[in-house]
Amino acid sequence: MAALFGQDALTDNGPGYAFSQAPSSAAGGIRERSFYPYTDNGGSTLGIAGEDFTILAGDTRSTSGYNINTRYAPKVFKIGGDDSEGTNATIILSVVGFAADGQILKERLDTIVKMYRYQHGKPMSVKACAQRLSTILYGKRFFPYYVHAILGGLDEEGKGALYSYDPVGSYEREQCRAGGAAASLIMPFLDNQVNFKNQYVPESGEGHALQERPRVPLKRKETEELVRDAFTSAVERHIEVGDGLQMLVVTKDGVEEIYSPLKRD
Amino acid sequence: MVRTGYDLSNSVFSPDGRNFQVEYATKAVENGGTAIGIRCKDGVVLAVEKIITSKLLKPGTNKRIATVDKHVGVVSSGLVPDGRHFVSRARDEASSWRRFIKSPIPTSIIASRLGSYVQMYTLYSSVRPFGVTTIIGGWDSEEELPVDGQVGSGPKMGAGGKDESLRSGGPGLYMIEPSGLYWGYYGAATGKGRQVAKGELEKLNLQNGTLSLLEGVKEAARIIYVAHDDSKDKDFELEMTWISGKDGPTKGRHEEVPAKLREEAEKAAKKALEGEDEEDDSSKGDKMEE
Amino acid sequence: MNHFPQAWGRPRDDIYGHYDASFLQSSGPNQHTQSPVVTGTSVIAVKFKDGVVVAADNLASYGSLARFTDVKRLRTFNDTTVIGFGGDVSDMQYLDRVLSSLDIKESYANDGHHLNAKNLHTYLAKVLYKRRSDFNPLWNQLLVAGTDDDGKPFLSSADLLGTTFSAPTLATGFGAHLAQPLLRRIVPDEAAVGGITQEAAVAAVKECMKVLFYRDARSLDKYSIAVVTNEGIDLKEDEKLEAQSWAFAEGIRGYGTQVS
Amino acid sequence: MDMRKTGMLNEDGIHIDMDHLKKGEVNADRELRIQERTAERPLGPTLPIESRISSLRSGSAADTQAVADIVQYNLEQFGVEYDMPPTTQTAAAMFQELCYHNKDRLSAGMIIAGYDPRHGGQVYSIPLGGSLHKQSYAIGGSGSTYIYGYCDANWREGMTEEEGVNFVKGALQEAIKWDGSSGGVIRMVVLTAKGAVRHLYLPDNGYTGPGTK
Amino acid sequence: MFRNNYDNDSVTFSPQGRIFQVEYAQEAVKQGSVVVGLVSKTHAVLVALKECSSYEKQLLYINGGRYQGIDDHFGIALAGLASDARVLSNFMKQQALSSKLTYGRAIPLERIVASIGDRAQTNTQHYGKRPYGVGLLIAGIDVTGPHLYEFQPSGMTQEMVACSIGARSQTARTYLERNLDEFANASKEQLVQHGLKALKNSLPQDKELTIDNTTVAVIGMGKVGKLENFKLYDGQDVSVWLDLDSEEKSEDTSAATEGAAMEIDS
Repeated sequence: MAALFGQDALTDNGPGYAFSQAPSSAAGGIRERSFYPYTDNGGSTLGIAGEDFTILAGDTRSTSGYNINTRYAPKVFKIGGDDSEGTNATIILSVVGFAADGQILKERLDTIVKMYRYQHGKPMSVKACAQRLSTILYGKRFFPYYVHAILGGLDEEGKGALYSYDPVGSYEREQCRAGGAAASLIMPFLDNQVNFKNQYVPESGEGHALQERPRVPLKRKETEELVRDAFTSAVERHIEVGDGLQMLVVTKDGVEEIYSPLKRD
Repeated sequence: MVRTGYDLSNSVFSPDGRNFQVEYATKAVENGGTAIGIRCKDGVVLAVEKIITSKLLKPGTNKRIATVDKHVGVVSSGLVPDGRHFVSRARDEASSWRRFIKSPIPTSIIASRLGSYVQMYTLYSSVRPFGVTTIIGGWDSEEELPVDGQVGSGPKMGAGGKDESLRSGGPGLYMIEPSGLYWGYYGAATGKGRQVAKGELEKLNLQNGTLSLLEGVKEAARIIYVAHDDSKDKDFELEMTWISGKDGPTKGRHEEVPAKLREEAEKAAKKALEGEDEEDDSSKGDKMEE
Repeated sequence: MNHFPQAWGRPRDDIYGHYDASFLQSSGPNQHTQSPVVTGTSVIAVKFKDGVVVAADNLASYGSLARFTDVKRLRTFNDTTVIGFGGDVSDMQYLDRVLSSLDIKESYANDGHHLNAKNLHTYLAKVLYKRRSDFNPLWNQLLVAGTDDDGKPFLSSADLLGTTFSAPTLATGFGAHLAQPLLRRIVPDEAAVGGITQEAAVAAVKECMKVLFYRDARSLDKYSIAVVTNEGIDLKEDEKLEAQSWAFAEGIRGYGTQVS
Repeated sequence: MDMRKTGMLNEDGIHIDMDHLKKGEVNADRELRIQERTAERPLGPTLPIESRISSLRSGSAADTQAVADIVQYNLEQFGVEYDMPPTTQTAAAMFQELCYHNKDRLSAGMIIAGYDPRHGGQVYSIPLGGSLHKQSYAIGGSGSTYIYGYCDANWREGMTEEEGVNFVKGALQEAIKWDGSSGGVIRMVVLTAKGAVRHLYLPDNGYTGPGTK
Repeated sequence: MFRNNYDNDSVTFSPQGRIFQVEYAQEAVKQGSVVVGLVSKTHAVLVALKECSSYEKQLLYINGGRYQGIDDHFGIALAGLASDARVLSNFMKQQALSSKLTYGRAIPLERIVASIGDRAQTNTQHYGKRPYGVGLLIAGIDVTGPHLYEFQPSGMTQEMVACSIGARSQTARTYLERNLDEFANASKEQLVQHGLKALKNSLPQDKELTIDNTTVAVIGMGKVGKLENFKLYDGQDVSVWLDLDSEEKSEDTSAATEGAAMEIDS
């Protein structure tokens, strides 16, 4: 052992890590060679489906631990379309969690949607794309893409469609969904503001007689405001969220991108 | 002419010990544009006559001389796609050498490897021989090369105990035939005009090692022009590459001869030809101009 | 990313709790994962209006031993791109060979196409991600600097997990803690890049190298610095830190005989 | 030497190689490598790979021997196939390839030193992870930690053979003195154009002899 | 004896050094209906006759119409065995995709063309394989500008200024050769017209180009380094080009020549 110097000095004084840090030493007992292939790059995403539009939004901060990697790392992407910029795309995807997996997942889905067009001569529907995304994720069931994905588009009837996924491909069409670091902060807010949870018609009665406030489809303008509010609040309460807000809005006219700054503290 | 059937398959000898398929492959080479290589004292020149088979071809493109690693050039005459196959094998050889030895492959070794490869295509009935004869020119570095990827540099004044009188590296020129046969050359020529070209190369007395690279470029251009039979063939384009040592113009890399220099050489070549042809009718000279 | 390349890619106990590694086979075939042994510390880089400045010191450490003091950790590609390597030196050398063979392959076509910094970064990120997915990571964090398809300054990072991000200023290792805040003060965002001259960028980077040498015990006062622009690369590999000042030590009172 | 849980032999010792030069002595510029080891084993850690290339090994004896054997075989093949002697670089490249690609299975720190007329004397160091470093001199093994300072302070560019030998001897004496895991005799081999010359120095006479005999 | 024994496979040279199987494969290209390709300094154009000969199911594969999206920078047209073309096309698609994913760059045209050339060569040197029975024109734009390549069953690939392959393509080539000097500075419209004229030349006397039998594909360099993506004009869409052609004819048959003359003046 001495032949290789005191390797243990390497991490004697750092934070604790889950694995022994000593490099495999000369015949020095059992060699620990574990490697954790994931990290969490923070950030948060949010999707809301409207009557004739779908919004996907994400902050643009990328972190590792307490470090900010960059203040501009997009989390929402166009899928498919004519070229690498996604011109004429009709489907959007947001990914949050382990950014490298997210990037690869996005590229895979994008390629598949483009190949679909190449082979079938027509664009892929959101519904088909949603199922395909689930299959991709489950395909790596035992070495998952560590991401929370949300897929958005318009369905056959032109209504806003939103699908959210767990890392191994379980998915569901929903009205709204928040993902990532501040999901637990944003989701209750959405429940209340989008689905009017815990809102009741005043004076409608007591106990079971109390009537829930009826749901009304959100207008695009107010939905955008809702998204902005959700992120402004999340930024206050979560250190991994901030810097910028990127929104992609799908309507029958295509995909529109909106960027607005968030606090950088 | 009676053929006996021994020439119908590769890897079959005829009763008098010939492998006809290899000989036929050589015929394919004999129809190709002339290619030559000249080993000069300070570098190697490769040149090829590209017959313009159609006016629709884009001029200045469709390169026929390829680079292998950075220091080796390959030109072939015969079936062009076969030449490409040959080059891609050469590149594989060079990169596998890099992988194991972590340095550029010496010209002599790549020639030997490729000679074996071409020879293998004469051994089996399931393949046909290469329809190309290939000229390989390279420059083995005279410098002390680091191991690829190494860091650090040793003593500032360099290593001790070197034999300063030792000369290492330098130019190499080889030619591989469809049979797999290869030799090292001072000057090599193949393709349609090889006989004329060989005659011209011999006149240069290359074995004396006095011809410089720049002179080599001029000579190469001239020889291609001399070897071109313009009574039979259409116009041609001249493509030339060269390789010099670290003090020369290409710094050990195989590169295309700069356009300006090539044009100069071509002009000189045409002039030399005209001089020769003075007694002939002058129509030939006019034809060159177009 | 922090000061300990050995810790890169590992979950921190204080955040995730102790990781239960029992499901990861600890024996059997196909065990690749190693740990970095000979390592380089920070690489720092900043964009300016015409290009990017990158720097890294010339030290390769062996644990806490300053073992090799002439290790150049900046590598050029194509005269258009500089790659700075932090982390394991043997993996850096491997990537160096990979890049050399890529360079050779690219030059074969001789068709006027060249890989720029952006292309190269995409490629390297793919290599790194592939290796992490094979559980055989290349234990490095790289900064790739140069220009993009439009000739604008390009700077991006890729690490052993395949994570990539791009910013006007970047720093790996200890530099992420010490240099990054200093650099961000000068170039807070992409819009500020246009107002930064080469001189200002070089001065900022040199200042950061000095701060890193003061505070990072596994750094060296000899370093390499490269300026990459559309005109080419100016790489200096044997720079010395200038105008250090340790005189403040005189004023420090603390232990032992100095308590007064 | 001791047996570890893994069943691998572990070898201790220190190695110094130096690539050094000097002017003035005909043909005497050379590359030097020395090694020292505990006296109980009949052979030193110095293994001749090719006639004028040697490797020094630290770490697991079994691992390093296996690696050295493979490289030696490959170098012989190289010589036969291409009809030219391999250079020190070739040997270093082969060692590095093996050490790097098998880093998780080997515990081998190597020093490669060699002389060939074209490149002169050269020293390469391949530490644990399999990186390759060209150096003026290389030290390794348990005792080496104690002599980083000595070597840095005493190494000079362009030493003569004699100065070189003394440098190495001096460094090793310090290592033997301070490292509890180093000791015994000093073995040394000097590689020059003239070939490989082995030296031996004993503690009996304060490491002054018998030298080359 | 008319037949010879050297034409049974692609691994046998004839005494003259020819490989008949490869030459026969070239004949298959001539069975296909004609396609024409040409480039200017800014555009690359493919025009083709749609009426499929018995050989072809699909005449024009354009990586911009049906193959839209991933290789937005080039397309191909074929003459000969469409199924062979599909194999090559899929291969190119993969190569183009992989270039985008691996390097984030549109694959340089010369390299992708060389890669199918190399593939085709292998089929001419090994027993049990046959040469591809298809010729391709590959047209597109990369950072070095517009390009047109011809691919032959032998594995030969060549960069051309203009080219035509398929049945009676010789007459089209003759037209192209005669007007060669006008292509470089031609506008998009002029270039397509040249293509259509060349195409028409290869038609039998009694035939005309119509929206039912003609397809046109254009790719151009847009403004500020942006591509005008590969666009396929089929059916009714072709009429813009055909109308252009007939208009010009009615006005002045020598308009193209004049245009060229003017450019020389400037």
